[in-house]
Formats: sequence, C-alpha cells, structure tokens
Amino acid sequence: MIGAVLLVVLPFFGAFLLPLLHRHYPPVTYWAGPVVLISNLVIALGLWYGVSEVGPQSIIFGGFAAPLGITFYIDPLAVLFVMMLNAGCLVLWLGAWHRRLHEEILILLITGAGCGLMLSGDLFNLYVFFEIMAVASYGLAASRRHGPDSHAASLRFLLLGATASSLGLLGIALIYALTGTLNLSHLAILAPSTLHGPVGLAAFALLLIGFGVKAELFPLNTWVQEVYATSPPRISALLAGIVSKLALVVVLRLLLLLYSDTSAHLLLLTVGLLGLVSAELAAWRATDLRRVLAYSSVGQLSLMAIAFSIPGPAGVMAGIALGLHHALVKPALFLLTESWQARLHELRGLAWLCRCSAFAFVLLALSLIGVPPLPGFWAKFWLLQAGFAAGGWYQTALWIVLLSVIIETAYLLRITRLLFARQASPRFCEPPQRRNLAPVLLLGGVLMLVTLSVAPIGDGLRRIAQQTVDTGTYINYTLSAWQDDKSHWNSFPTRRLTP
Amino acid sequence: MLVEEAAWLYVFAYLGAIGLILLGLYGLVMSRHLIRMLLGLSLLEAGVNLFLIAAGYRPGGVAPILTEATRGLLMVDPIPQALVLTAIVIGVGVQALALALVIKVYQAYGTLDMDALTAHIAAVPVARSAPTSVSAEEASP
Amino acid sequence: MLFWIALSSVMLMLTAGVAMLLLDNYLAVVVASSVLSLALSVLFVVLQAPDVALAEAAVGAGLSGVILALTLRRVGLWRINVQPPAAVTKTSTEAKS
Amino acid sequence: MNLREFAGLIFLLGLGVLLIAVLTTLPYSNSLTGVGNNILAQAPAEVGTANIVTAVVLAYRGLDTLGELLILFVASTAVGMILSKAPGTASVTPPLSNTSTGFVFSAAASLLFPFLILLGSYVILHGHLTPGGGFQGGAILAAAFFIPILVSPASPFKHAVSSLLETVAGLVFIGIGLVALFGSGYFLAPLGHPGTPGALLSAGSLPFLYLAVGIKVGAELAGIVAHLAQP
Repeated sequence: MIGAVLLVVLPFFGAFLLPLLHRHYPPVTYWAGPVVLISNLVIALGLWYGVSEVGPQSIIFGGFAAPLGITFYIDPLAVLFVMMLNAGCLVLWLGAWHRRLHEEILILLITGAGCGLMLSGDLFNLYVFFEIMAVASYGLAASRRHGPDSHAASLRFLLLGATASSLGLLGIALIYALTGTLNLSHLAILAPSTLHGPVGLAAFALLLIGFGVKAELFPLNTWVQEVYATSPPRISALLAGIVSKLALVVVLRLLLLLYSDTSAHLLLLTVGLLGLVSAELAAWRATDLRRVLAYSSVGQLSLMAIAFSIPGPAGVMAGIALGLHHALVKPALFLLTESWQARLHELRGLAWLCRCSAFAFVLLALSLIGVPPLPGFWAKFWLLQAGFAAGGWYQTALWIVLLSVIIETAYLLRITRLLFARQASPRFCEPPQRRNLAPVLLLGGVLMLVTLSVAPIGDGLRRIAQQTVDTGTYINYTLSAWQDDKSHWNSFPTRRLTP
Repeated sequence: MLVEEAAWLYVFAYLGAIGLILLGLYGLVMSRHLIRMLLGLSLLEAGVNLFLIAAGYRPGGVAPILTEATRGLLMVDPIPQALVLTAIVIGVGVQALALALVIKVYQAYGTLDMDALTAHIAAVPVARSAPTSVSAEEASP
Repeated sequence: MLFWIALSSVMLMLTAGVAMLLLDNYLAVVVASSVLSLALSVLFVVLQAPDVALAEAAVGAGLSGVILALTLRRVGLWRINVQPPAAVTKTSTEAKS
Repeated sequence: MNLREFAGLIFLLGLGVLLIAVLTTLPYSNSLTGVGNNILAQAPAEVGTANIVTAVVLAYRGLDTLGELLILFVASTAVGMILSKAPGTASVTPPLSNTSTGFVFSAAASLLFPFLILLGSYVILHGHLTPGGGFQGGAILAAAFFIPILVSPASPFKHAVSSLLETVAGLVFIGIGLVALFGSGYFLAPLGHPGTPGALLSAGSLPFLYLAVGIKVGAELAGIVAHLAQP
C-alpha cells in the first residue's frame, strides 16, 4: 500500500520541485501538473481495485504502531473522493489557457493536502492537512491579476478561516485533554465514556466551526459569495465544486467515529437546515449570476450536511451522491458562465445569440433542481428516502428541504426565462471561451453517462455507504497492532514494527 | 476540583489561556480595523497554544529531555509540545499571508477599515471588463 | 518562587493583550505583542516546555513583531506621534497614481 | 452596536462560560491513555533522541512536520505571488526608524551576522539533545539574513538563492522519507542506528531531517520578510 503514501507525497514533491524547474525550463508549468495528477489518478485506481478486492487497508507512518504514530485508513469512501479530487483538478487543468507558476503550485498543494485529508486517521494530522488546503485557498482566492477586490475578499476569507481553525484547534486541545490521544480509532473506542457529554459536544461544535468554514456551513459561509464573485471562475469551480466536499467528508468521519450519539447529529442537522434556508433565500434575492451560483453551492452543501446527519448508511449514500453530483454540475456552470454578463437583467435574450451554451446551462440547472431523469433527481430522491426512513426530526426537516427545492426551482427557472426572453436583445454576447469548452463538454458528457447508468452507480454507492458506516472494521484495521489486548488501554504493547 | 499540590499552575495556565482566547475573539468581533483584527487573531492563537501546553502539563513533571539529572523522573507529556511547535509556525505563515494582503488592499483602496472593504466587495459586478481584460492579457504571454 | 513567576507572567501576558487591543500608538502595539510573547514563553518554561518557549520567543517575539512592523511601515501607520485616523489614510487616487 | 457585534458578544460570553465550566471537568493530566507515557518510555531506545519532543516531531509525527513545512511554503509562495506583481505602484515608503540608519546599526548588523549563523546552526544541530531544533534555529537563521534588510532596506536580497535553498531542503526532507519508504516500508521512518541518547552523533537520520527543516524554515521566513520589506 505504498501507493497511498505516494498519493500525498507526489504532489508535494512536484510543488517543491516546480519553482526550481521553472527557473531553468519555463514550459514545465504546462505539463508538470497533469503528469502528477494523472499518476495520482492511476495510483488511486490501483487503490480502488485493491480496496474492492481485499477490503479496507491501513498503513502507518514512521513504523510506529497506530495510537503512537500517524495512520492512514484506505476505504472506498476515501478513495472515491480522492479520485474525484484528482479528476476534478485534471478537468480544470484543461481549462487553463495561460498557466502561472504560483497558481499551479497552489493547486498541486491543494491536491496533495486533499488526498491526505481523505486518508488520514489522526485528528491533528487532519488539522494540518486542512490548514494547507485552507492557506492555499486563501492564496488562490487572491490570484486574480487586476483585482484588488479579490484581495479584499481573500482577506476577509482568511480572517474568518483562520479564526475558525484556531477554534477548531481548541476543540482538538479539549479532546486531547479529555482522552490523551489523537488517533481516530483509539478515540472511537474511548468516545462513549469520555466524549458523549456536554464537554465532548462542545469539542464537536468547535471542530464543526473549524471544518465548517471550508464546508460552507451555516454561520461561517459569508465568504462564499464574496470569493466566488471576485475570483476567476476556474478557482471558484475548484473551491466550490471540489474542495468544499472534502471538509464535509471529514465532518462525516468525525461524526461516525467519535460522535455516534444523537445530539451531535441533531446539531449538524440544525446547521444544515439553517444554511439551506438562508442560502436559497439569498440566492433568490441575488441579482448577480456568480452570487446566485455561490449561494446555490452553499445550499447544495447544506443538503449534503443534512444527508450526513441522518444516521445509517442511507443518509451517507445520499450525501455522497449529492456531493458527487454537485462536483459535476457546479464547476461546469462556473466555467460556462465565465464570459456572460454578471448581472441577471443583462442576460435577457441571451439564448438567441449563443444557443448551445444556453441549452447547456438549462440542462445543468435542471439537474441541479432535480428533474427526474437527471442524476440530481436521484440524489435528492435518496435523501428524501433516507430522511423519511429515519423518522422523528428528520421527517420534519424534509418539509423544509422540499420548500427549499421549490425556491431553488423558482430562481433557476427565472434565470432560464430571462435567457429565453424575446423582447429585448442583449448588447453583446460572447460565446464561452474555447478554453472553457473542453471541461464543460467533458463534465456534461459524464453527467449524461451517469444519467444512463443510474442503477449500477446507485448499487455501488450503497456498498460504499455500507462500508463507511462500518466503524468496527475501521477500528480493527487501524489498531491491528494491539487489538489482541483491548482490555488494557494503559498498557498496550507498543512495538516498533519491522517489515 | 483541584487537590494537587501544584494545582495553581493549572489554574494560572488555563485561566491565562481562556483570557487570551476571549481577548482575541473580542478584538476580532468588536474591532473594524484590519490590523487590530489580525492582532486579535494572534492573541487567539497564543491562547489556544497555551491551552494545549497546559493540557499536557503534569504536576511535578520535568521537561521531556533525557539527561543524567532527569533519568527516572516523571516527565510532562511531549505530544502537545510537538503540536504547539507546529501550530506556532502555522500561525506565523497565516499572519504573513494576511499582512501581505493588508498591504495590497491598502495600496488599492487606501483604507484599512473592514466595513469599507465589505462595501467594495458588495459592489463587485460593476464592470464586465474584468474577465475579458484578464483573458486578453493572459492570452498573450 | 515559581508561583510568583507564573502569576506575574500571566498578569503581564493579559495586560499586554489588553494593551494590544486598546493602544492607539502602533509602535507601542508592536512592543506589547513582543512583551506578550516573551511572557508567554516564560510561562512555557514554567510549564516544562522549553522547546515551545524557544520557538515562541524566536518566532512570536522576534519574527512576528518584525513582519508586523514592516507592514505597518508600508501602510503608513509606523509613526511615533499618534494622528487622527482621517489624516493617516490616504485616498485611493493617490494610491493608484 | 449592530447585530454582528451583538451576536459576536453573545458567542464570546457563551464560549467563556463554556470554557470555565469545562475546567471543572477536565481530568488534569490523569489521562486515560498511555500514548504520551509510552512515547516517553520508548523514544530514547527506539529513536535515540535525548529530547523526546524532537522524537515526536520528527519520528512519531513526521508527517505533521512535513505538513507544517508545506504551510510555510504555501504562505511564502502566496506572499510572493501577491506582493511581487505590483503593477507600477512603487510607492515611497519611509525607513523603519525616523533617523536614517547610521553606522552603528549597520556595523552591529554585520557583526551580528556570523554569531546568529553560529547560534542558529548550533540550535538546529543540537535539536535532538537539548531544547531547540529546526523551527527555532531556522527562525534564528532567518534573522541573520533579514536583519541587514531592516538596517538598510536597499540591500539586495537574493530570492533566487533562498528559493534554491528552500527547494533543496524540502526535497531532502521528502527524499529521506522516500528512502525510508522504499528501504523499510514506512514513510519517514527513522533510518540508521539510534545510537546512545545524548551523543551528538545519535538518533540516526533525525539530525539531517532537522537540518533540512531548519534550512527550509530559515529560507522561507527570510524570503517572507524580504517580500514584506521591499516594495
């Protein structure tokens, strides 16, 4: 399982090497990124094959057994999102006409850190990878060349994000003070006696603040619309479509392993519902296309959070489906509308000038709303199914979800009506720039492909969700070095493993 | 709650940490000046670091460095110290990035007031020239 | 003895923290932030964390103060005499030219 | 007082009450697990460092250290990206002190330089024995290089050199980790014989790792300061 290590190390190695190579051979920025991403993708496919053949695996770092050193846990969920991250970055790479050294370095670092975030089984290591991703996002958000606005937005993002991650570190400190360990599976064993109380819940709330900034959760998502309105579409697509999911998957892991009691689930549900309603209302009121897309992204991530808060595999499956669907649709929308007018009322009649992109927009929007044959419908359907089966508060929550879907339909259809309006013609319209066409077509093609093969994909997701909620396997695999002696936490054998 | 002999050290450390955290958050919430907010952020980080170190302290323990004098004595927990070393350096990196952004923002707007920045960002879709000018320039390297 | 060192460093730390948020003179603010880091590193030594104390003294008191001072110089706040904020900020047209 | 401040103060109050309440329930180092104790007991024999914090930083949690180096790398890359592309806004910045930097300052700076280099190297190379190590020594090394900039802002800072050092040090760190990965099967596993704790030549590959950390931290911090100092 050396591959899982390389998955993280390779992008970092490339990022370190890139400035040096660039100095002597500038064209390296054109192919270094794709080479790293493609090899990562190949490694991830190998891991996928291994995981589906043999089952989950765990690896340790430095040769120190689990609770002492850092472990990686490789399961289908992690590998799935690793593949999504690498494939997504690769698709966005197609769309970059002009490559700038610093941006490429930051994107490579986000890739490596995201892989680590998915695989790591150590609380502080998660924090470190999350910080790399966060700091790289602040840098990327400020990367527009002529935009003081993007600098200002990035600064606000940084202030919010750094404050929240400090509070998240406080949560980690609380957990360490309570338990004395940082390994997730070790914590999972200790959690019922130590973390399922008011103090443990406070630690979870602090961690939720820490990870919630990137996951665009409710009170911490004010940066979303500012950054997406001011940064280049490629960056918005990367942050909204791909990076934000990873933070939410980490929250899911913490919820499953550490906080299996209901109060933590209800906390996440509440946060998700508040975020959903506020985001959809804000999107309805927004007059700027980028902001509409940004708010709708917050709404979709809140839906994902609601799905993850439903206990059991059904909710996890719906959440994964929602996340993957959003990762397909939102980058395509951001790239497609790059050359369009920013203000909604200036979009009037655009469809009669550039038909193809207007139709593509409508198709993507319909999938986002959840119109039956398209994949978006199935993701939302699975969410409703899971919520209905869970009962209790979740059934009440479903009404709010349905209401928000109605609002979402309203504003997306309003934009569609503007696009196809007859009375006034726009002043000018540019077709989507050629550099954006390839990724949009690719993402749209995958969307169509998924539409045709919903049944097998659903089965696959169901299996992944089953394996994800199986925390017993997680604990057994990562703590295999001392699982024979579980009764003595204080005297577990720690030995230097020799190969 | 505290019956240990050296319990006062815990009390000082934890109260100091909580004081720093609250001061930092107060600065972040109540101030609208960018420099002050960054100062609040560094106070918050210092408080969290102190909290972690206090969590690893043991009454009567010595520093986790093995010499002839300390062999066999009770030592404090080394893990939080390693975490804080990492956290301090992370904090400096973030602070440096924030200060660089502050400089650019000041050069562009001539103000360090957060509300002014918010107003500038809220008015963003004023000109559609921004994306095309970028692409035009980027297309000709 | 240790008791008084710990008490006085916590007090000094919190006082410096309040000073950082309240003082108008940015020169004094930078000094206060360095004082805070030094008091914090004394507290780290008392808590038996000499490694962290060294790092806090080198990074927090030294480097962090320097980058803060450099930034304040570039945004025109690095001056001994306190001026009203209106006079300190320059207009955006000046910056553009 | 607007809504944001009100909500912030409520949050502040809640967090304060919460943290004070938490203090009454913390176990106060009577930790449930023996993770820290085990490391204290095992590290000198397994890793060979007298300073056990170093063992945790480089051996038990080496991946965190790599991540932390990366965060500094991200920060310095982003600072370079943000500050280097100033489109003709060469504003005149006054010197750091009101008086022009005179002979005393520059003489002191050039006198300090060798001592700071020496001190930094000492702190780095003895990181596995005494308090100190790559981060602390790296910050001192950085100080040796940026103090001349502070004294006379016109003095040139070679970004090419610092970036070269940075790259090489980062590659050495990852390279040692990869050698361990292909040699013993574990990324960043300590290589070589642990030796006797307390000797300068002990702890296998850890001093080299710390040297790489020190050079990288020093070069990056100096680069950041130089970017911030020079308009």
